[in-house]
Amino acid sequence: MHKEPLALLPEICLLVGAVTTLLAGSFLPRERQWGARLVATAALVAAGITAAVALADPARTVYGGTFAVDTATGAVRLVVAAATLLVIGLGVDELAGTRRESETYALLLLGALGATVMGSTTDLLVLAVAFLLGSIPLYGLVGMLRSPGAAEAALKTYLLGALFGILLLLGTTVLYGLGGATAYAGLATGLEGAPVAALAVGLLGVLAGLVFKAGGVPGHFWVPDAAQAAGTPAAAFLTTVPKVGALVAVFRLVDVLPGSADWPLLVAVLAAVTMTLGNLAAFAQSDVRRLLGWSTVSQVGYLLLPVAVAGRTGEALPALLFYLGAYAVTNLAAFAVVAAVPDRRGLEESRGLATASPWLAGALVVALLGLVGTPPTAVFVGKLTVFTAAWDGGLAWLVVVAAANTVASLFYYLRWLAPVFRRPEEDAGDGGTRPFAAVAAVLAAACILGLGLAAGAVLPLLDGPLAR
Amino acid sequence: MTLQTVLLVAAALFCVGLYGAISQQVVVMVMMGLELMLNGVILAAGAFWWFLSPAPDGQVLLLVVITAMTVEMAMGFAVATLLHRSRGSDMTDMATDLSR
Amino acid sequence: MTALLWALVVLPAVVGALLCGAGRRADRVAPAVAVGTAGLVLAAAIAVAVSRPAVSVPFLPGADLGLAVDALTAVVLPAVAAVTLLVLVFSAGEITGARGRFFGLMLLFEAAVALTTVATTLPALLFAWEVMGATSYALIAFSWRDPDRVGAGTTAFLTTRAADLGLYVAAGAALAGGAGLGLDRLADAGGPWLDVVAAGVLVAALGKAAQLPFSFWLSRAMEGPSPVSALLHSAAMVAMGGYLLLRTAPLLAASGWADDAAAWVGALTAVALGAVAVAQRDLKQLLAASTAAQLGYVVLAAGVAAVSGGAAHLVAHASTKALLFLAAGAWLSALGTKQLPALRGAARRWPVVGVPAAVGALSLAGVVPLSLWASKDEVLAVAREHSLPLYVVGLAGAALSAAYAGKVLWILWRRPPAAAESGYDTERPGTRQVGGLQQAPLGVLAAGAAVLGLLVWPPVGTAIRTALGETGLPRPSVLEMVLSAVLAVGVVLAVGRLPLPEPRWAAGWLGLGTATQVVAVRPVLRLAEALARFDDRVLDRSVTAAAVAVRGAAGGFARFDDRVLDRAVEATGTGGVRAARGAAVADTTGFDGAAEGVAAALRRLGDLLRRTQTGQLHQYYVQAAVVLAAALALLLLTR
Amino acid sequence: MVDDIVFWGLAVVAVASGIAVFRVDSMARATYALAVSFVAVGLALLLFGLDYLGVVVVLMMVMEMAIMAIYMIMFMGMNPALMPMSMVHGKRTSLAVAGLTFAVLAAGILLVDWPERRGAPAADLTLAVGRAVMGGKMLVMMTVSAVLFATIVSALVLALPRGRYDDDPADEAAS
Amino acid sequence: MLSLIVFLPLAAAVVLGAARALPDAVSRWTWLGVTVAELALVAVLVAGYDTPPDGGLAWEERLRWIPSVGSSYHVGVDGLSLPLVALTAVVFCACAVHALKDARRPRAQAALFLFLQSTCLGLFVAQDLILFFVFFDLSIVGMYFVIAGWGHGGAARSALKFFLYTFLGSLALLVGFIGLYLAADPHTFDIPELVAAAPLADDAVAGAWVLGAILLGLAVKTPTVPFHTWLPPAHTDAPAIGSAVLAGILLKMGTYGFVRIAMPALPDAWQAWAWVVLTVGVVSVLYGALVALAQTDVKRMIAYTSVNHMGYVLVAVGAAGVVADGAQEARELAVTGAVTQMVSHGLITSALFLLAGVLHDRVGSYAMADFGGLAAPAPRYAGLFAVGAFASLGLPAFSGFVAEFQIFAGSIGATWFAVLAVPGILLTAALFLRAYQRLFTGPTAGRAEGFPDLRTHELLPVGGLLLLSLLIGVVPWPLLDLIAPAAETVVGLVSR
Repeated sequence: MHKEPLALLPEICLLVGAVTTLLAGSFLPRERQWGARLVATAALVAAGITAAVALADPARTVYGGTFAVDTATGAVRLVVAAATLLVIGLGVDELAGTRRESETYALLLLGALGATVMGSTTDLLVLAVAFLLGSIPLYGLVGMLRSPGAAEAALKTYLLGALFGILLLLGTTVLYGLGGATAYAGLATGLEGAPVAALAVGLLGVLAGLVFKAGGVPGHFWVPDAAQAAGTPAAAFLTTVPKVGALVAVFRLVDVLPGSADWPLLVAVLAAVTMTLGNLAAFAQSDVRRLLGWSTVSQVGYLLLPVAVAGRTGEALPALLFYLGAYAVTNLAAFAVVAAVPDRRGLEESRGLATASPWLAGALVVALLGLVGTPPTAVFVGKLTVFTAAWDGGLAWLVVVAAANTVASLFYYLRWLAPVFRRPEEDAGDGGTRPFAAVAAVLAAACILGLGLAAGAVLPLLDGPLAR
Repeated sequence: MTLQTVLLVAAALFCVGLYGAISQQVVVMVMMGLELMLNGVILAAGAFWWFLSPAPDGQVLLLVVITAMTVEMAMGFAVATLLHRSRGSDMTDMATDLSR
Repeated sequence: MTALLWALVVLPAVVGALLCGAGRRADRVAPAVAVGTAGLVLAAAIAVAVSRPAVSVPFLPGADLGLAVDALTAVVLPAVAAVTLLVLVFSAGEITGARGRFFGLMLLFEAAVALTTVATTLPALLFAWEVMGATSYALIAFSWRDPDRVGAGTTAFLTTRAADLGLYVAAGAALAGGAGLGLDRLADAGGPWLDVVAAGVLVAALGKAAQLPFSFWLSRAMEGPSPVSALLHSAAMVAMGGYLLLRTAPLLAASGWADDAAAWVGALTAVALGAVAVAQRDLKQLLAASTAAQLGYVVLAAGVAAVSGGAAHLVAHASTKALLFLAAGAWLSALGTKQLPALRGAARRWPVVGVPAAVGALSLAGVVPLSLWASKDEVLAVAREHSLPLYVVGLAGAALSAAYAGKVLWILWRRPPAAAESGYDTERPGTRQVGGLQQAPLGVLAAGAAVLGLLVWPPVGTAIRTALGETGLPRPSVLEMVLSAVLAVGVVLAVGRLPLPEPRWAAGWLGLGTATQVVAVRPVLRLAEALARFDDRVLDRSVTAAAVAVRGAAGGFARFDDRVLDRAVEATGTGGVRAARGAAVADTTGFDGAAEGVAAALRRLGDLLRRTQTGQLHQYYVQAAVVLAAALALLLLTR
Repeated sequence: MVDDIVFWGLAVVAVASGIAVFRVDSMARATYALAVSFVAVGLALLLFGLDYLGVVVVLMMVMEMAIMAIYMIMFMGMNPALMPMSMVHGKRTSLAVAGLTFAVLAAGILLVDWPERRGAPAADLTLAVGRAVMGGKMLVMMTVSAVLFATIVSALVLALPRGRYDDDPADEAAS
Repeated sequence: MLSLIVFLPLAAAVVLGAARALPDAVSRWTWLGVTVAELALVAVLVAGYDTPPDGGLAWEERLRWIPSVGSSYHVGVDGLSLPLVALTAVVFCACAVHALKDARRPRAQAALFLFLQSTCLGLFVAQDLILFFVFFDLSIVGMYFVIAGWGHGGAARSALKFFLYTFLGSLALLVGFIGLYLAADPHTFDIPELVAAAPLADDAVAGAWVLGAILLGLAVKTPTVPFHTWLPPAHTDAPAIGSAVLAGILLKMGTYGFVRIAMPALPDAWQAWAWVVLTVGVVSVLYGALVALAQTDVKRMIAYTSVNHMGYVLVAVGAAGVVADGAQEARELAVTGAVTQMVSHGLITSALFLLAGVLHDRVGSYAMADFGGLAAPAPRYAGLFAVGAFASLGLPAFSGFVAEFQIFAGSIGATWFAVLAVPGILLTAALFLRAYQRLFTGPTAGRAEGFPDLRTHELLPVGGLLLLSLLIGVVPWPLLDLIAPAAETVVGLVSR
C-alpha cells in the first residue's frame, strides 16, 4: 500500500483549487469574480509547478498500483495545466462578469483533474471514475451558455457520454472477469490466455469510452456540435484537454494487452478512419468553430498513430506526448484567435483580419499552418516523430494515409487563411478584438514556434518508461 | 445458474436497454434505456465476481457502476431540464440544429 | 604570339559587343572602329599564320578551350580576315542606319569565325559555331521591321541549329568512345561511337555549308543586307561548314563511309544547286545557289581527302563570291533591284563595278586562268582518282557553274534596254550612285579572284601541300585542265546564244523549303498545339478534377463550388468544340473519363461521410454500434 | 436448486419489466417498471452473496425512481399517470441493432471458453470491500468524491436558470 | 558564418514585419541593403571556399537540435550547394532592386521576400534532412503568400493550387526521409551520415519505395512532367519578382535534392531506377519545349521552358545513374552540367521573368497577340529580351551553353538514350525566336504603341543577371572548378 498523498500533489492542487474557486466565487460580488479567477490560476500554476517537480521522481506506481507517477503522467499534468491556463486566458474576456464565472473555472479545474487522473491511472476502476470526472464537467461547460444550440450540444454530449460510459463500464467488467483484477499490473498477467472473443469485447468497450473522450471515431459525434455551440473557452477546453488524458490512457491500456489479437491494426484502422472523416467533413464547413471541431477530430487520427504502435517501438510514447503538447497549444492558439474576434464566426467574415489586427492574423497563420504540420511549428515535430514511430512500428501504410490526409487538411485551413489576407470590404464594421484572448493567441503562437524549435530539448524529457 | 445463463440474462437486459436508448424520442426515456443497459452491466459484474474471480475489486467495480448510474442520472435530469427550458422540448428529435 | 591568337578572337568580340551595347550612340564611329578592328585582326591573322602558335585554357572539365594555327588555318584565316575587312569597308558606304548594331554584329561574327578556324577542341568549335549561327540570325533580321526578314533569320538559324545538334551528339559520342573532345583525336573513337561522331560532324557541317538537303535556308538568308550575304553566306560562315569537313577529313576517312557520303553529297550539291542557280532570275538568289554549289566542291574535297585543293577552292571562292555579292549589293543600293532582267546592262553603266564583277563571274565560270578554274581542277583530279562517276558528276557541276556565271555575265554586259528605269526600284528606292567606299574593295577582291589560283600552283601550292602532308595525292593532268577550261569557255559562250531553261523545280530551290515546312515544321507545331491542349485540359484538369472532387466531397461552400463547376462546364464546352475540330489527342476521353470517374466517386464518398453527422442522436447510437461491431469483426477476423 | 429457481424467477422479472419499460403507455409506469427490473437484479446479487451491494442497488434504485417521478412532475409538468405516450423512432432499426447485439453477445457468451474460477470469496465480503476501498482502491473513492462534487456543480449550473446573482432577470430573458 | 547568412534576412524580415510605422521607402531600401549585405557575405564565403578533401563540407556548423530523433542543426557548403547559395543571393538582390518602385505594400513584401531568402539559403546549406524539410516547407508557405498577396488574375486559385500540389510533394518527401531515417543504423537524419551509411543498400524493395517517395516529392517541386501543371498558373499569376524567385530558386530545390540526397544516399535504388529518371527527363525536355512552343502567353511560355530546362537536369542525373562500362568521366561531366544548369537557369529565367513582368506592369497583359514591333518604342527592352532569349536557348557565351553542352556530352557519353533529349535545344530555339518575332519585330502594333522603355531599376537587375550568365558562359572554369570535385564525389557515391 503506497499511499503517498504527496505524489498526487498536482491533482490535489486542482481539486482544492476547484473547491476554493467555487467557494471564493460564492462570496464575491458579480463584478469582482476575478478573485475566483486568481484562485483558479494559482491552482493551475501550483499544479504545474508541482508536476514539474515531480518529473524528477523515479517512475513508480502509488496507491496500490492504481496511479502511475512517471514521465507520461508528468507530461499529461503539465500539458493539461498549461492548456487549462491558456483556456482561462483566452476566455477571460468572454467570462468576466458573467453569472457563472466562478463555476466555469471550477468546472474547468475539475475537467482538468479528470483528464490528469485518466492519463495517469493504471487501474480500470480509477479509469472509469476518471471518465466520469472528465465528462461531467464537460456537460456543464457545454451547456453553460444556455442557448438553444448549447443545450442541444450539451444533450448530445451527455447522451453520447452516457452510452460510451456504459460501454466503458461494460468493458471494464469483462476485462475484470477475464483478468481477475482491475489494475494493469494484474491484468497484464491475468489476461494471458484469456479467450480472445471476450477479450475483444472488453477491450472494445474500454476503447470506445476512451475514444469518446478523445473525440475519435466512433465517439466523435459530439465534437463538432460542442465546438460550434458551446462558449469559446469551453469549446477550446473540450477539444483539447480531454484528449490529452484519454489518449495517454489508451496508450497505457494497449500497452498491457496480450498479443492474442491484432489490437494495433484496430487502432490503426480507427486512426485512419478518424483522420479521413475529420478532414473530409471539415472541408465544407463555413463556421470556423465547427471547422476547428472537425479538425480536432482529424488530429485525433494522427494522435492515434503512436498509440497503434505502443510497445512495438520505443519512439511511440515520446512521440505521442510531444504531439499532445504540440497539438494542445496549437489548437488553443486557433481557438484563442476565434475568441479574440468573436464577431468573425464565418470563414468569409474573417476577411480583412490581417488588416484589422495583423498580430492576430499572424497568430492564426502560425496556428493553422501548425495544425497542418508545417515546420518549424511544434506539430511538425510531432508529426515527424509520430510518423517515424508508426513507420518504425510497421505501419508504413498508415503513414502514407496520414500524409495524404495532411495534404487534404491543408485545403480547408487555407480556405480559412485566404480571406484573412484579402482586403476587407468597405462597409465591414470592425467588431473589435478582445485583449486577453488576443494576448493568449499571440502567446500561444509564440509557444508553437518555440516548442517547435526547442523540440530537441523537450523530446528527451519525454523518453521515460511507463510505470505499471 | 451458471455463468453463461446469468450472462445471457445480463445481455438480454443490456440489449433491451439498447433498444430503448435507440428507439425512444423523449430524453428521459432514452435515459431509462441507458439505465437498463447499466442494469445488465451490474448483473454481469456480479456474475463475473461470483463465477470467475471473487476478488474485492469486483465489489468495488459494482460500487463504481452504481455511482456512475446515479451520477449520470443526475446529469441527465439537469440536461433534460436545460433542454426543456431553452428549447421547450424534451425530445431528441427536436434538437437537430447542429448537423453536418 | 599566343596573345595575338587571343587578340584574334577577343578583340573583335569585345569591340563588337561594345558597339552592339552602345546602340545608336555608336552609329557615327562604328564604321571606322570596325574597319580599324578588322584591320588589326587581319594583321594578327597574318602574324599567327606565320608563327603558328597554339594555346589551351581550361573551359569545361576534361574539355579545354584549345586554339591553334596549323597549315590549313594559315591558309583560310588570313583570307577570311581580309574578306571581312573588305566587306566592312564596303559596308561603311552601304549601311546607313543602326550602324552600331550592324558593325558590332559583324565584328562579333568575325570573332566567331576566327575562333572556328583556330579551334582545336569540340567545345571551342561548337562555341564559335553557334555564335556564328546567332549572329547570322541577327544580321539577316537586321531590318527587323520587316517580318519576312526576321522569318528568314529564324529559318536560317533553326535550320543550321538543327544540323548543329549533330555536334552535340558527336561530343557525347566522342566522350563515350573514349576519344576525348580534341578535334584531331575524334578519329580515335572506338566502336560504333566513331560512326556517330562522324555522322554528327558531317550533319553539322552540311547544315552550315548549305549542302543538300539543308540548302534552302541560304535562299531565304538572301533577304539580309548584301554585305551580310557577301561575308556570312559566301566567304565565311557557309565556308566554315566546308572548312570543318576539311579539318576532320581523317575522321571521315576513319569511319569508312562518311568520306564517301561527304564526297557524293558535295558532288550532288554542286550539280543540283548549280541547276538551281541556272534557273534563278534574282541575282542574289543565283549567287546563293552558286555558293552552295561551289561549296559542294569543298565538301567533295574533304570527302576525298584533297585538303589542300579544298582549302584553295574555299579561299578562292570566298574572294570571288564576296566580290560578286558586293557588286550585287552596290547595284541593289544604286538601282533598287536585284532582278537579273532589270539589271541588264548595269555593268556598262558602272564599269568600275562591272569590270571586277566580270572578273568574278569569269572566275566562277572556271575560265582559264582564273582562280576557281585551278582550284576546282585540283579537287576534281583527286575525285577522279577516287571514282570516275564522282568526277563526271563534278564536271557536270562545273559546266553548270559556267552556265550560270555566263548568264550573269551576259546580262550585265548587254546593252541596257531603253526602258531600263522601269525595272528599277522594285526593292527599295535606288540612289543611282556607287560610292567610293563601295568601289574600293571590289578591285582588291577581283584581284584575289583572279590570282588566288596560285594557291595550287607551285611554289605556294607545293608549300601548302607539304605543310599539310599531302605528298602522294594526284595532281590534275593537262588533259583534265584543258577539258575543264574548254568546257567553261564553251558553256559561257553558248549561254550567250542560247536561252537557258528555268525549270520551276530548280527555280524553287528543289522545293526543299516547302518540304521542310510540310515534313518538319508544321507537324511539330501541330504536335506542340495538341500537347498544349492536352496539358491544359487533361493533365491540368485531372488535377483540378481531383481538387473539385475532394472539395465536392465536402459539399457546400457554394461560391467556390459554383466557380469551379462553372469553369469545368465551360472548359468542357470549349473542349468539346475543339475536340470536334479534330484535336490530336486520341485518348483524351479515356484518360479524362477515368479522372472524372474517380472524382465522382470521391465526391460521393465525401458526401456520404458528412451525411453521417445527421444531428439525430439515435442515428449516432446506431452508427456507433455499427462501427463497434465492425471493429469487433476486424479483431476477431484478423487475429 | 432453490437458487436456480429463484434466479430464473428474478431473471424473468428483470427482463420482462425491462421490456415493459418501453411498452407501457406512460412515463410513470415506465419508471415503475424500471424500478422493478432493478430490484430484481439487486435481489439476484444477493444470490451471489453480495448482500451489501444488493441492498445498495435496491435502495438506490428505488430512491432514484422516486426522484425521477418527482422530477417529471415538478419540472416537466406531466401527470405521470395520465399521459399516454408512444414516442419512438426507427423502431425497426432499433430492434435490429438490439437483436443483433444480443445475438453476438449470446453467441460469445455461449461459445467462449470461460476460464476457471480463481480464488475464493473472502469470508466477510463487506469487510473485504471496506478494506479494498480504504486500501488498494482508495484512489477510486477519492476520485468518486471529486465526481460527486463535479456532479453537484455541473447539474446546478445546467438545471438552474439563475445563478447566484439572480437579481438580474434580464439575463435570463436574454439567454 | 553560414548561420549569419541564413538568418540575417530572417531577422530583417522580423524587424520589418514588426515595424508597422516604417515608411515605404525605408523598407524598400532596407530590403535592398540586406540583400546587398547578403551578397557581400556570400562573396566572402565563395572567396574563402577551398574544396574540402574527401567530399567534405566547408564552413560546417553543427549544433544539437533534436538529438532524440537524430536530427541536428547541421549546415555546411560544398561544390553542389555553394553555387546555389550564391545564386540565391544574386537573384534576391536583383528582385530587391526590381521592386524599388513597387507601391503595393512594400513593407510586407520586403519582409516576405527576406523570409523567403532565408528559407532558400537555409535549404541549400542544410545538411540534415529535417532542416532541409523545414526550409523546403517554409519556402512553399512564403511563396504561397507572395502569389496570393501580390499576384494578379486568378492569384488566389493559382496560389492554392501551388500550395496544395507542392505540399503534397513535400509530404511525400517527408515520408521518404522518414524511411531513410529508419533504415539507417543508428537512426539519423544527418545527410553526410546517411550518405556514408547508404542505408537500404541491400533492400531493393524498400529502397525503391523510399526513393519513389523522395522522387515524387522532388519531381513535384522541380517540376517534371506530369507533375508540372501547377507551374504555369502559378507563374502566370505571380508577380514578376515572385516568378523570378519561384523559377530561379525554388525550382532548384527539387533538382538540388536529387544530387544532395536522392543520389548519394540511395545509390543502389538510384542505379536501378535511373532509367525512369532519364525517361522522365527526356519527356520533360521534349514535352516542355513543345508545349511552350504552342503558348500564346509570354509568361506561360517561359514557365514551360522551365519544365524543359529542368528536364535537362533530370536527364543528366538520370544518366549519372547508368553505371555501365566505366564512362565515369562522362557521368561526372553530366552531373557538373546539371549543377551548372541549375545556376544558369536561375540567372537566365529570373531575368526573363523580370522582363516578362514589365509587360504586365505597363499594360496588364502577357498575351503575345497584344504586342508587336516592341523593338521600336522600347529598344533597350528588346535588346535585353533578345539577350535573355538567346541565353535561354543555350547560345554559347552564355551559361546555358556551358551547362547544356556538359549535360549532353556527359549524358550521351553515359547512355545513348540521352540522345533523344537533344532536339529539345532546337525546340527551345524555335520557341524563343517565334516569341521574339511576334513580340518585338514587325510593325509596331497593338499595345506596343507608346510602350515606355525599361527604367533603371528594371534594367539593372536584368542586366546584372544576364551579365553574370555571360561571365559564366565565357569563363566557366571558376564555377566549374567549384562544382566538378563535388560532382565527382556524387558520381563516386552513386556508383557504389
